[in-house]
Amino acid sequence: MTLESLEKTAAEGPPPESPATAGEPTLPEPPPSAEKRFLRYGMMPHMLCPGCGHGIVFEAMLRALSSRYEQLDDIAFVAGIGCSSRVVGYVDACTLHTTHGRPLTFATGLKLARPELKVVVVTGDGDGLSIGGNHLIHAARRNVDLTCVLFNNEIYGMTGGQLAPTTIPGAYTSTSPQGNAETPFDAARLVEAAGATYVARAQSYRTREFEEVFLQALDHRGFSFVEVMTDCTEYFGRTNRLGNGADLLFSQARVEPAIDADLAGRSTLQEVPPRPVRPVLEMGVLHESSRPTLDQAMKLSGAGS
Amino acid sequence: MSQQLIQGNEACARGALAAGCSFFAGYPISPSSEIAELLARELPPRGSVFIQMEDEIASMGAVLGASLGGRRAMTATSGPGFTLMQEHLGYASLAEIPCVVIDVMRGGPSTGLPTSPAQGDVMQARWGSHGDRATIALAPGSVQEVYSLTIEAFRLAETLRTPVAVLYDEVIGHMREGVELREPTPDELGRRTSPRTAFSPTFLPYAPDENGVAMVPDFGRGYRFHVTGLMHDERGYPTSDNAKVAELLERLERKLEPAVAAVPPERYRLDDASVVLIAYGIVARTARAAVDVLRREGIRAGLLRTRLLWPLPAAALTEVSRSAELVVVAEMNRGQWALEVERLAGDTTVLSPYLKAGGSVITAEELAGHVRRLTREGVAVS
Amino acid sequence: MTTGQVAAAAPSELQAPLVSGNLVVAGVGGQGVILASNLISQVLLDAGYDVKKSEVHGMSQRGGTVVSHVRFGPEVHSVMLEPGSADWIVAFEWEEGLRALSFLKPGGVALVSTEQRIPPAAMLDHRERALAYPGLGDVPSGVVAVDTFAVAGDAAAGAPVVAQTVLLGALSTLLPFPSEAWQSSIGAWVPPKALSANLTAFERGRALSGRVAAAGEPAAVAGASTNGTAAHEGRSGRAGAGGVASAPEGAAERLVPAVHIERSWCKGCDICVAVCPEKCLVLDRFDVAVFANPQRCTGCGLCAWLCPDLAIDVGLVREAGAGGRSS
Amino acid sequence: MSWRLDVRCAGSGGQGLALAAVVLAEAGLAAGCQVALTQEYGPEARGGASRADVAISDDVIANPQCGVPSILLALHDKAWRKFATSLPAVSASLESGSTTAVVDRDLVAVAPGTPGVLALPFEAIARDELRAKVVANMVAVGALGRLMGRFGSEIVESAVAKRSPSAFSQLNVVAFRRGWSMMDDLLPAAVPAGR
Repeated sequence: MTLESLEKTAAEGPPPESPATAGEPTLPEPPPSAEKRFLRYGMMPHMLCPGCGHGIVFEAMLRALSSRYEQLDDIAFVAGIGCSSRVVGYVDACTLHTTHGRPLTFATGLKLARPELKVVVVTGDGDGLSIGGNHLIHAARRNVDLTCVLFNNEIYGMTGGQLAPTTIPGAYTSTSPQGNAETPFDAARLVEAAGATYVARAQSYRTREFEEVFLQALDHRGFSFVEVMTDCTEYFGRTNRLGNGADLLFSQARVEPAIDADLAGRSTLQEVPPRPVRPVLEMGVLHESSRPTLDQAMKLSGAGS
Repeated sequence: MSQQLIQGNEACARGALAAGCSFFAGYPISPSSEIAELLARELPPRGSVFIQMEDEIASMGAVLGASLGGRRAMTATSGPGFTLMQEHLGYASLAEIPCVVIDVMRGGPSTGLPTSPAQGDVMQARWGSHGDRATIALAPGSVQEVYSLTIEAFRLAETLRTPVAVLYDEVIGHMREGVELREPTPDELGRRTSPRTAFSPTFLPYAPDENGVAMVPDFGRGYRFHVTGLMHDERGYPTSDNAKVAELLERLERKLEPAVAAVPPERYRLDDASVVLIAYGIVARTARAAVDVLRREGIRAGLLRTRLLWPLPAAALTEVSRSAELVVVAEMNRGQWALEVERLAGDTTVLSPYLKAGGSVITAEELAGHVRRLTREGVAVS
Repeated sequence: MTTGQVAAAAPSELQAPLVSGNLVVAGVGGQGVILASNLISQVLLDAGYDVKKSEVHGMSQRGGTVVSHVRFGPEVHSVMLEPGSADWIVAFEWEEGLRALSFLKPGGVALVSTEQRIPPAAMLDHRERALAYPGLGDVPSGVVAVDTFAVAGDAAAGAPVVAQTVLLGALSTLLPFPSEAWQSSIGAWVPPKALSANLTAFERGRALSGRVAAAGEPAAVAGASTNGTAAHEGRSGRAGAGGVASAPEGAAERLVPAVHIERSWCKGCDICVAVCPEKCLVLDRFDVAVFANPQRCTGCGLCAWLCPDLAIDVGLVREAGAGGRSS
Repeated sequence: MSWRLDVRCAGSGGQGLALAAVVLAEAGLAAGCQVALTQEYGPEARGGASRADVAISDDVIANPQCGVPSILLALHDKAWRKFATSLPAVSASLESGSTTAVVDRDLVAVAPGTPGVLALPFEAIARDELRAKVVANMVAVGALGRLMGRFGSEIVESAVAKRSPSAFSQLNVVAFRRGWSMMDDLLPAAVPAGR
């Protein structure tokens, strides 16, 4: 097939705008924000979906860290598997992207091996509460001196939007097409009951409050746990027809129904409310106490081996 | 140096301490628990770490975390726990994190025979983790060898940055023998491969040295880098570049080759042997006795005793199996290593494995009887 | 005057009959500002006043500024209030309340919820960055800071928006109308399902009368610590001065806020476009965010905070072409 | 002599590229061909650029993956860059004329007269003529169906109808016809319209 005639026709269209000049900002550009110095530029842009709440929380984490640290040489970030866990790969620090559900086991070993290292574990609701639920409660019980941030988006994003142990009743996922019949975990209360000595909850919508509790968690001696509610746009939002990233973000504040009203009629479950509403979760610091950390109890020094 | 009468599992723990092990995480399971119990007493007074984790998955995770933190780290378990550790063993192979796993084998599958000997984990050690995972597995045949091969396991793990499994059965684990607890020399301890340059933004943690071993630093030593169980490039960043992935897998396999020379097989009366017994672990002891029995009867038998299961000592196996008229692989399973020998042996050799998976050790008489019967049938010329 | 005694008897305690008044209700989208101003207007209409009410929506329907002006008297002509002319301000959001303070006349009372919602952008004067952001610790005089969530307690358990009704209860103690008039207006405007929760919140708000009456005094303390039920420390973040770096030495430097968008990182999710209070950003046809209206940017930093792709930087830059702005 | 046609449909999530590929595969199946459809999965597929590849052949399809497509549809700039300009093999193939790229005129940044590239106003037609931006994919399917030159319009059209959600069935068919006729006008008369 010859294309000459086609090209001619195609060329008659309006000249395409070069993306580089679109919008034409006339102002000089501001410098990158301080927290960007912690990014591995070689790995950016990150792999999260458009509008993903994890990205917002991730940057908030970096922003909080940038208020404390010049470089992240003495912090190790340990993560499991899932959308949330992938974010550690973008941090210019010692980062360990482990297996599904097990980041706290690696982190426990690492912390005991080098007590002088600060260890931050990033996990998700599936990673931390489902496959890794056992490790979560045991790490809390042991009061391992680390900070665990659990990104709770109520769904399995990486694998395609399946039911999570945090999905609220009635919500639609790819493996709960009739609406979720199960009761979700309250992660923060679970971890508190297991013995965590600092427990807080925050939202991707209120990044400043997240930064505040994250910094408190970093300062805390012992197992500190921050659950942060974030939004899965591609799966949770789409499957329950809740709109785009901005819609989801604002809906966090408004405590809106967790599924589109029109979809609710589709439910075949009798026991769940027809229009499930996200529970009003208590935010902020939920629990704080003090007892010896695991490395203290083991009398390990920070000298390393 | 004087000999001490100690149990196989104790010899293992002593070997680990001699090898500089400073981190143990484990979960109780028969017949390996004595290793954990002894290290729970011995490690903390040395400023080292012992922790009993919530399960074997967690134990292996903690071992890897500690290893990345710079410790010589190990765990000990038995078949069911070894199964749970497989995912993390795969992780350790790909991420090149040194660690030692002791598997005191018991009868399986499933809970099986918790306190009976078996050699059923040979293939699990090789293929238990998904994907093409290269690995090292050692098989001591005596309490003394448990001690020395545990030290060797640490040396191989650290210098080649790989998980090393030490497989022995319940009988060796619980048996007491006289052991000489010789302190290893610095060479026998080995040194962990680590970077030769200071950290810079262009630092490549997964760039291999001349031996194909990645020069990964420990965490918290001024190097900032990424470790992942995803296929990665030399920066440690995830990649799905087909060529890079293939190269990585090839390197991970190739870098383990030195293990073959490091742990050579033991040859017993092989020079003129027409009947070759091949055995490892506890069975190699009875096989050696069987050779003597057969020799007394005029049958020219010999034994190749291997202490390395993986990577396969292929050259030695090929050589002895092709030169013999009858090859008998004796093992306490349904024929796991025998399959490997079958692949290597030539067409002219008769292969007749002697297999026993009932929970007791193959005796010398059983083995000699097997050979005797075959020679009577004219399979091998005595 | 002792606290907490005024509730039902409020009207009789007022010195003079109320002839006219001006009121500002402020908040952000979704907080029920319009409903509240309707509800107040209803009370005033029922009392026989001429009432004029205006609504000023911010740039964004979702989460943007919403302000309503209510004027009442024997006869009201102008709808909009002039700065310094409001007798009362009711604000459902902390920053919005402080922003509306310019309307308050000396001696007026502002009932401001300590709830903090984006956009804090409101606190920045365009370009000049004249206002530093006052935290909860700096309560200006005339302001009664109310932790509405804490005061409302379980009344707001089903729907946080109910908490704001606390402020109406507090307001009612400043106005010479019986509690029943307010209750009936609430009944008329609030959905039946939410009625009892709103009435409870209203009553709890009335119990704040003591603090409300003392508002003119210095340091009318934030929170409801006097009744022992509220403490806002845990809940409210201390919002900083946006994503902008430290303030310039002086306005003469002519530093202006600007936004950089890393095109190759932007995935076009639309969040920055939706949250920008001043609508400075748009998506181009390649679904990439563009800083289209730099002249409106206040440098609030919201877009950067909420960008999931880390693609946005906000900062101050020296304005292109010196002399372009009068000093 | 057996033939094989590889079509890559690339775009941004939500543009309906997977459906476009399914329709083309369905048409191939209806015409008695062998078809294989492969799609990008995983998180990388959600980051703004996705693709679905259809292989259609009159013989058994040995390798379902297409390295370099014969026809490349791109409805989004990011997808265009990811699946065309950043792949040397595809770029070379466009240069040599063995790949034809059909891109949206407004959504993909490509210089006029770029060899092997047809820039057509799919979205503009869907938005301005058909009053539904979402059917741009079906306008493109029409154009592609005609460009492929393997199947008659009725076969592809019934695949469109079969695979469309019922609410969109009619509109999609209209969009499809619009795309087909647009390409019909562009193509040299010598190229037969299907067989």
